Amino acid sequence: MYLFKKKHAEIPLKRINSAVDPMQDDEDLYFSAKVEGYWTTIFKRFCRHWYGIAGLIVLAALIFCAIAAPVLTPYEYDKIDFSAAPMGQPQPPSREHLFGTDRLGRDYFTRCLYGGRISLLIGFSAVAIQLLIGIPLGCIAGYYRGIADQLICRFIDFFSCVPSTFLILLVNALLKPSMFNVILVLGVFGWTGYTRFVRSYFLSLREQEFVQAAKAAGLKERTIVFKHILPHTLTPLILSVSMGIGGAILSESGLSYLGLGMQEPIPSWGAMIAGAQEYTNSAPWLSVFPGLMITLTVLSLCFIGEAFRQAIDPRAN
Amino acid sequence: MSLLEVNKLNIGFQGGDGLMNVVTDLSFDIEEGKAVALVGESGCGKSVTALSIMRLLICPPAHMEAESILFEGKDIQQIPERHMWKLRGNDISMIFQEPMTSLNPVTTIGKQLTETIRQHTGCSKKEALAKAEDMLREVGIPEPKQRLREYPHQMSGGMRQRVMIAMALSCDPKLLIADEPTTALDVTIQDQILELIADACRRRKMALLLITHNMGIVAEAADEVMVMYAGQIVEKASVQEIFDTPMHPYTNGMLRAIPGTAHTGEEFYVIRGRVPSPLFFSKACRFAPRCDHACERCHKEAPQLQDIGGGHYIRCWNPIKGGNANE
Amino acid sequence: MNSGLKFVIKRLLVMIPLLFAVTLASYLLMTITPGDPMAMYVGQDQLRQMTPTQKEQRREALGLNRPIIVRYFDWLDDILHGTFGTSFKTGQPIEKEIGQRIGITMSLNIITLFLTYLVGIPLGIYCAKHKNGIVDNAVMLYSYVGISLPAFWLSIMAITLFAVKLKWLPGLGLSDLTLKNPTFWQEVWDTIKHLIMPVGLTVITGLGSMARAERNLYLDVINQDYVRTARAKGLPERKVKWGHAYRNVMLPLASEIGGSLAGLIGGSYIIETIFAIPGLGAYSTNAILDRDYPVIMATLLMSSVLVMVGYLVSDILYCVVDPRIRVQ
Amino acid sequence: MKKLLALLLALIMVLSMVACGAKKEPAADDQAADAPAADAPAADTPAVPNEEDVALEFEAVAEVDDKFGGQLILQTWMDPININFYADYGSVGCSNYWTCGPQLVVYKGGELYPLLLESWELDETGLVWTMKIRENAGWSDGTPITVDDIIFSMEYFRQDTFTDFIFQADTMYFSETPVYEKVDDHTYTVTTTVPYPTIFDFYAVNCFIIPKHVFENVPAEEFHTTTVNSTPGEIVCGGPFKITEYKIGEYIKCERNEYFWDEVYLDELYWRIAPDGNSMFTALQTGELDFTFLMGSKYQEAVDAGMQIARTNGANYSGISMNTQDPILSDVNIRKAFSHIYDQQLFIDQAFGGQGEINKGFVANMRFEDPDACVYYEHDVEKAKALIEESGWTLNADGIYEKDGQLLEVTYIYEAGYDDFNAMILQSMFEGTGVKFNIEGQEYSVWLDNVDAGNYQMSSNYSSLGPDPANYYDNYLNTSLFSFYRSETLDQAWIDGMTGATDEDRQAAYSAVQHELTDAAVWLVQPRNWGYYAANQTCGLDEAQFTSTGMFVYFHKLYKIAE
Repeated sequence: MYLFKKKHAEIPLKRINSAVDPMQDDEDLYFSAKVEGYWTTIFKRFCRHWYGIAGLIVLAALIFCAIAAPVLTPYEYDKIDFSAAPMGQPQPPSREHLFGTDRLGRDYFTRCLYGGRISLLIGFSAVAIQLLIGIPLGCIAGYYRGIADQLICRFIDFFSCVPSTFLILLVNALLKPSMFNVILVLGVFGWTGYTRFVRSYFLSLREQEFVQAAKAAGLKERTIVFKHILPHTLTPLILSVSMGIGGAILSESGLSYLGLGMQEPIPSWGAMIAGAQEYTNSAPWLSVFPGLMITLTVLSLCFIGEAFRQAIDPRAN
Repeated sequence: MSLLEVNKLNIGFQGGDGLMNVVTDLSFDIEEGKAVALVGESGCGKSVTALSIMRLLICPPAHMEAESILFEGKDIQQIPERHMWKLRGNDISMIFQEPMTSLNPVTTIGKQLTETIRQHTGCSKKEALAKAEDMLREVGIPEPKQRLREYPHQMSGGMRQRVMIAMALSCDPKLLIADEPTTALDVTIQDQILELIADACRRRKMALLLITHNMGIVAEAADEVMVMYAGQIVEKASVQEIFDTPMHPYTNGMLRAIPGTAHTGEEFYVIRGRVPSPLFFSKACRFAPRCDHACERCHKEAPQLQDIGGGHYIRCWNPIKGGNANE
Repeated sequence: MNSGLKFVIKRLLVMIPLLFAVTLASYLLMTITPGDPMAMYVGQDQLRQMTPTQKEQRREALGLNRPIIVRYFDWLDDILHGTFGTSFKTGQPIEKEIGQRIGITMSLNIITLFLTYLVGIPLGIYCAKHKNGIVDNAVMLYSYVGISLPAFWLSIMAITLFAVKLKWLPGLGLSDLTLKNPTFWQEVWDTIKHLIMPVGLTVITGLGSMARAERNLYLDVINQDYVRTARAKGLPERKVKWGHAYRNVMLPLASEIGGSLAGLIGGSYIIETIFAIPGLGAYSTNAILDRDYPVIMATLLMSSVLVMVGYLVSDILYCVVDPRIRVQ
Repeated sequence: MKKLLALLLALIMVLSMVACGAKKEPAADDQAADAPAADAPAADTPAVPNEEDVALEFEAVAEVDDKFGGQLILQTWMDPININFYADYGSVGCSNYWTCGPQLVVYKGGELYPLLLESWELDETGLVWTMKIRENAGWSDGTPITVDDIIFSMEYFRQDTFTDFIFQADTMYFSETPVYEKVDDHTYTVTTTVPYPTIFDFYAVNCFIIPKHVFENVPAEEFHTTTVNSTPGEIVCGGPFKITEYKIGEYIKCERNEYFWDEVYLDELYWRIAPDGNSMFTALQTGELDFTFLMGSKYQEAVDAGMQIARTNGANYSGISMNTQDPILSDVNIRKAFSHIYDQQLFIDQAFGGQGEINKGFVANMRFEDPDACVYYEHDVEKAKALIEESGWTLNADGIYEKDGQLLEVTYIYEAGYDDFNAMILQSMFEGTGVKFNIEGQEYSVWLDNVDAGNYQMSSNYSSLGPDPANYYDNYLNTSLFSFYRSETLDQAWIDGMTGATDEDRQAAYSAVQHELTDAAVWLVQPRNWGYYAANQTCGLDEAQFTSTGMFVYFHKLYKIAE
């Protein structure tokens, strides 16, 4: 993979065999090779997969809705309006309330949007923390052998031999349930996967010639690690990052479902589903909409990840 | 009547944008007990040809059709897949290039050897083990009994190639196809393996189709040479003639490119350009764009393989007459 | 095989400090957090009526006043004597309670795992054979749909649809009480009917990714050189497949089985709570919600041990299947 | 061949599930019972049930000739703490005791129903009760129930190792320890130096009669954890049913107790363990349950599904206590103003879906409820504002009352995850009234510590109170239920209430108590939520009726209506 600075430069290959006098060849057919930037080829292959694009569009739409929530709906997410829910009965979807109302008369469409905000925020920030912890540790473990590697491996064993779902539940039950705690817990318990991934990649790349060459050229170790080896590991990492975000969103909604995640009146999809369980017969839409939103978000993330993976090494498929 | 006769073999691959024709109208034949070398740059379709004879190509991507492939007079294309196993390993057997991955890493050498023997001869386990031990001794592996219980990863590359050869010869095939047997090995081992193959063929009067890109090996082991370029045979002759009077510019260029002590101080000769991808094969002579002797006709009309005397076949409008390799 | 034995013993030895670290960390975590388990244990109304002195006596009985470290070593001492201590909430010995529930959870998860493999592997191989066909793409998309469906939402929808509206399947528990002295087979059918939804849901969500993993695995193996050599040796297709190809496909499956051993305990807690199946998952989740410390520690210890044993088993399986690893 | 092996393996797996799961003895019964609840079309707008059409009890079903036989499946929330229900102080243990334990007497609203105790009378001095128990009552293992059992139980539970509330025996109900003497096998007397009117309250709620021949030599310390009398088949029961099987997390099976003093219709009674309200209602609809508690939101669905529905006034009583030690809330005007702001009707509509009634006092409608004595604060924001301004608070720029620099700001704490919706409804009531009202959800045990320690301004408070207000006294003395409000007149009124010789004296004392507490606006009095019970058509409940705690008076009167 060439990482030429000049994109789309047309570099005739003639110059390579300069030993022989340049031949006068009118048919340039065999030798012209447009050299595209690495990422543009990836993106071109990415667009060939319809589900990749579909995922991108859906995710973009969800993020837009989450951010532009105040503009999209006139209601606030915690505005109680008893007229909209006479006798505590949630109302079906109608013109003013797109997704209907919940038992306190709050507009359900607004709550779904703001719930999206919470879930996406938790998903992205939890994975960000995981990456922040995981990747540096992976680099250190992978590159500098010796005690650092051993220490980190034992640390990974410690975390991986603990049942993470169990511990996430435990810590959340003990801490005061709030968004920050959920992010912290999901972040702290998920990073071992990335460390293991980066470390194994580093181990295989360390022996490669280009690293020896860089070392021979006298580059400082830090530049070798971050400028040469790391870019190689990032691209295959994208898939597990997108799946990780999906996973974080799912576990957040699972926690809220058990009442350990977000507390009222902050809307979260998991809590809305838990609340809606009571009305499955009389008001089924209360549980359908948030469930759909969770599935759509996680699905689009998975599709993007998969399409990207296939774009990186088409041979794999 | 030749042992193996291949007429108008065409092999194509289902690429992203249509069928890429890798081998076009290839025909050749191999006499009994003769050693024929198939030479060419990598990517000219030689190992694909070997695989298609044994019908080992996986058909969805690959696409193979031939007028006829006669083995001892019978067209093996008609044999249904269910019965192909009778032919493979028994009449025709094959050695591959990469010894490191050609043996199953999780089963013992013994099992992989006896598997073949019992499949074809149907003898008991004990007999098969004894036969396997003899074969290993024949290919020169020390203490064969112990080796039978070992796993492939406990052996060196050369040793594994010997096991492959033992496996191939275990059922006394009539034709042995060796697909670049020595490329993956280092030089010292190469000679031993080549010698081993040559002896085996001579002793067992077994025909050999040796596929390689290294002219040195051809000189040692082969009786007849076929030079392939871009899916076609461009020159076919006995070993002696090929080395003495390479008529086709491509063969000529190849032989000149061999660095020898005779040319000290001179610049290496390199055939310019690269092998074109099958999509861009020109209608006319495929070597024309890279040929120094290309005349006007070469770019217009496709030459055919003709015999210009003494069994020397050429596919060229403007062959180099009497040209000596190191002229 | 002594090298193998040494390897196993070394791994077991490494387990001890890890287990010690895990339990210590969790115990500290639990005790330093706010709120006091007394409330959970005695229950809302009784605690309201208890006079402060009675509360103190109860706290003393539960041993909540002693310093944390002492309590931890007491607990450790119990473990070494093979008892998990008694649960705050029910006062019953924990190992008895776990014993009653572990059977159900293990069977539930084993059946789910078994069905996932039973359906996943052939589906994966079929997809590998007909690469990029309709089925292959469908399975690929389905595997992601399976992952992204939240389990609790799916179960609520399924119960509403099948149990309440269509009345095809019972929506609760493991046995139908209205059966009048059922024969053995009726009982089996009744249990199966009760299991269809919980097991079905987990299998459906897990199936896609299983088939997908299997497909990629199969594609890798089938294109290997030694499979071509086997075919070149003249072995018929059946022998090539079962003798060589599937043997190497088993390799990663072995490690996966080890990994999923841990899921046998905690895996299905959401399914169990919704379908009111008295399994270990629901038991440990309620223990967490009720702050029943001894039960939390017991289930945590058990799942940690299982996770470690799981990894050890998968390594051993890997050695058994793949001789290359055995030598290290 | 491989496929066959795989299928076989799958079958073995399922069989192993069944084997370790179900161990069922064949029940001797012929009627095949399946109970499809008819699926009536859902009505569009939820009809508000008025007083008449929801019966307080289940109406009598058309004349059923043979009430004997069959089985019913009732619902319980969770596994019993101990299958030996005598030693189980949890809620499930109590329901097991009411079905299988020898109950002396039971309260329904204010009325006493004799069970094991056949008759009783008080001598002219009012200090000696002579009680007579039924002759034909026996334990499930055949030994007759005699006065020895009763006296043994009384002494047994008086030992000081029983610190739990449930087992406090009569010492908790009465300052003095009554003397029990046996007259003959079936009569005994209870003598006290001071009139003991609350004896029946003790008999109805906290009195556990244990079989003497079983627990004779079980020391008090091991009573809770003893394995005596714990195997389901052999548990000695004195009630209409006996426990014959218990499957963890699934059900408790009880069968008819032949030695019961009355004829028991049902052959079998199942307690199905259904952890949450939703799965319970689903089970009712699919016919896996016959009778269950109905959540408010499911009321309309039950009506549409054509189920038998009955209302119970429930023993639980909830109010919002205002901490009188808090600087702002120590001023009674503020508390009265808040009571005016609190809109009971709105709470009934939004929180209880219209199923509830406005409440004046703090005593649930038991024997001594006296609504006229209570001071009722109707919903009137203007009056509230007048009261606030009367105490010197003035509206500041952004519409909140302020007094010498301090805002009229109050924080209401509640149990997170349980009371969220009610708290938000409460908060919406205070909008626009000039009071800054914050709500804060706290984790259960943290909330409980705050409430008991008194560091809160306003807090939700609920407690289950027995039929006789005597047992409120304990709450009044040492917990925050009454907002740390104490006064001498109140203390004296309580004592008179408890020791009054005749009901009239006790009624007068309790009326005074109710008047003073409501006058001091100790609580924001919350409306009373009607509890509902729903039953399938196959459930014969008319003779059974039920007590205020939602259990049946006569378990043995339940019967099965065969299809």
